[in-house]
Amino acid sequence: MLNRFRLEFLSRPENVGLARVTVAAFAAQVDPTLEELDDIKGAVSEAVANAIIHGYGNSPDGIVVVEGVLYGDAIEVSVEDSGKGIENVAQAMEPEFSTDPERLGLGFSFMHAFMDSISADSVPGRGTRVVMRKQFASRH
Amino acid sequence: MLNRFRLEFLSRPENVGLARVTVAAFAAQVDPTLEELDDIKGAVSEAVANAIIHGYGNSPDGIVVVEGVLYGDAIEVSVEDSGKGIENVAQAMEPEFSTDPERLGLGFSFMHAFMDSISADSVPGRGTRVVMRKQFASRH
Amino acid sequence: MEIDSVGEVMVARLQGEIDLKVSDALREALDGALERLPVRHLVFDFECVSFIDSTGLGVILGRYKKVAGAGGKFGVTGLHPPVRRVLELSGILRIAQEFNSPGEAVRMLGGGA
Amino acid sequence: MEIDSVGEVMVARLQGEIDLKVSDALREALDGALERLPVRHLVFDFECVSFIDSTGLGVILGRYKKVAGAGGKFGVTGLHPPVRRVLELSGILRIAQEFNSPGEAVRMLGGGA
Ligand SMILES: Nc1ncnc2c1ncn2[C@@H]1O[C@H](COP(=O)(O)OP(=O)(O)O)[C@@H](O)[C@H]1O
Ligand SMILES: Nc1ncnc2c1ncn2[C@@H]1O[C@H](COP(=O)(O)OP(=O)(O)O)[C@@H](O)[C@H]1O
Repeated sequence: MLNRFRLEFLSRPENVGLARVTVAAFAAQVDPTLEELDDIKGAVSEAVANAIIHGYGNSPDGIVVVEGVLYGDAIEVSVEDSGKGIENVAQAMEPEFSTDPERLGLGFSFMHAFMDSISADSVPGRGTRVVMRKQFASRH
Repeated sequence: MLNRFRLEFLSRPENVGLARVTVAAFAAQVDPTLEELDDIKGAVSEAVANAIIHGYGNSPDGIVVVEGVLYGDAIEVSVEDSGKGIENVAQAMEPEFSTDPERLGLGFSFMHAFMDSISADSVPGRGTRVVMRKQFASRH
Repeated sequence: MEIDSVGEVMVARLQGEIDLKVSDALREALDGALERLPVRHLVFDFECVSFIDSTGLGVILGRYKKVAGAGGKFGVTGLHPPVRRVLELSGILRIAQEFNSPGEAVRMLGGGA
Repeated sequence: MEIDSVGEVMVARLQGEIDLKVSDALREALDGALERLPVRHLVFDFECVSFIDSTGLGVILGRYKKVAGAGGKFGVTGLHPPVRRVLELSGILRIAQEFNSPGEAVRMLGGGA
């Protein structure tokens, strides 16, 4: 483990960007490529938006926790809420599945595409924790 | 209170920048002037560097906690370590006082200059918490 | 965001990072313009967009669906790599026509007027 | 960082954000150059510096103190507002001479050679 951080913030729309900036600045410490950085920002955006929209139903007073761990050649990012949870995680992860007709149902698909692995733990009524990992291309 | 966050990270030199970026992205939510943003970044840099250098004696495994609260027209930022603490806070705050001959002793002076108010609570052997507040010029 | 219309084509020039923070305001601005302006086709100019996530894409696709029923077409332009990436992933690049500039989009979709 | 020397003047072109992260490496690079090069005067070019804190200023002032004993002079150039601010606050702008360019600094401190 090279480094780690934990960021807690309120479930407000403007904090999606805060999470993105913090994770990007953290990941930048190991000199990723621009594309790797864009992928990480994209994945964080999806997971944090989900915590706010689905986890807390857009109520602004929930707490979202983002943690990052840097290894020499990989980053692990987790996003956690104490919101309503997911009844069926496998179904939630299916492309184009959404419980909100206004949304695309592509959040988890994007996380999969951007990162090398992703897993979600959820307890209905208690909350959700998504853990994502990305390997950096070695350029050294 | 408009918004708040809490960021915890290891006492490593590269995390001074992480703290700066996070606080700046947070403060940017209320559209401060560039100068206000520079001031806030400067103050955070001084306080976090002190936590790492003095609080933890440059050991990389301490935890530094930065918290931010945004009000409509002001920001409060605190920086906390669980390091060695300060015996005499009043003396520590004097311009050019430093316990390290290699340093300028200007960290607290800069924090004073950059922010509208600053206070430090410290318990020797337990740690230090610096709280700083800055009012934004109203431009609305 | 700036919205222009030329004939039946509306061009929305998006800006910055398009995520949950701006999605409600974006949806309202686009829906307002669609009600106000006698347009059929929708063009999104991403030249000044550095980031967009699935929340932002949902707003855009939703507006396209509103005009699609009446035979409206969907154009995009100015795609920087991170934006192109998610437009591809989402399948939007299979639905939308990509143009080299907003001007080209207007000419092609507007029927060369 | 790039270090050039012209006659008795050493010019250090600093880069980026100068804080605790880079201060050790900066100190070593400057001390190494001061040992290697037969210079008396020290010029810091801040043109590419967007941020510096008291840790960074300490490294710079410490290097100046090394040459000051032998009558060395201290020049700065390329000060963007946030850098100028802390150079003022720290009193460095009262000790150092400010120049419009590294070239000017070299001409003035080097005695017009
Ligand atoms: N943090 C969460 N808390 C509760 N439900 C969630 C959370 N994240 C995802 N979900 C559920 O999983 C579904 C699929 O998520 P996703 O693929 O991101 O698509 P979308 O956000 O567009 O609905 C959501 O519609 C929601 O029902
Ligand atoms: N977080 C801290 N933990 C322990 N001691 C501290 C801390 N912050 C400041 N100090 C003490 O206060 C002194 C003055 O701090 P400062 O004005 O920032 O100057 P400098 O960092 O250059 O020494 C330091 O030399 C140190 O002894």
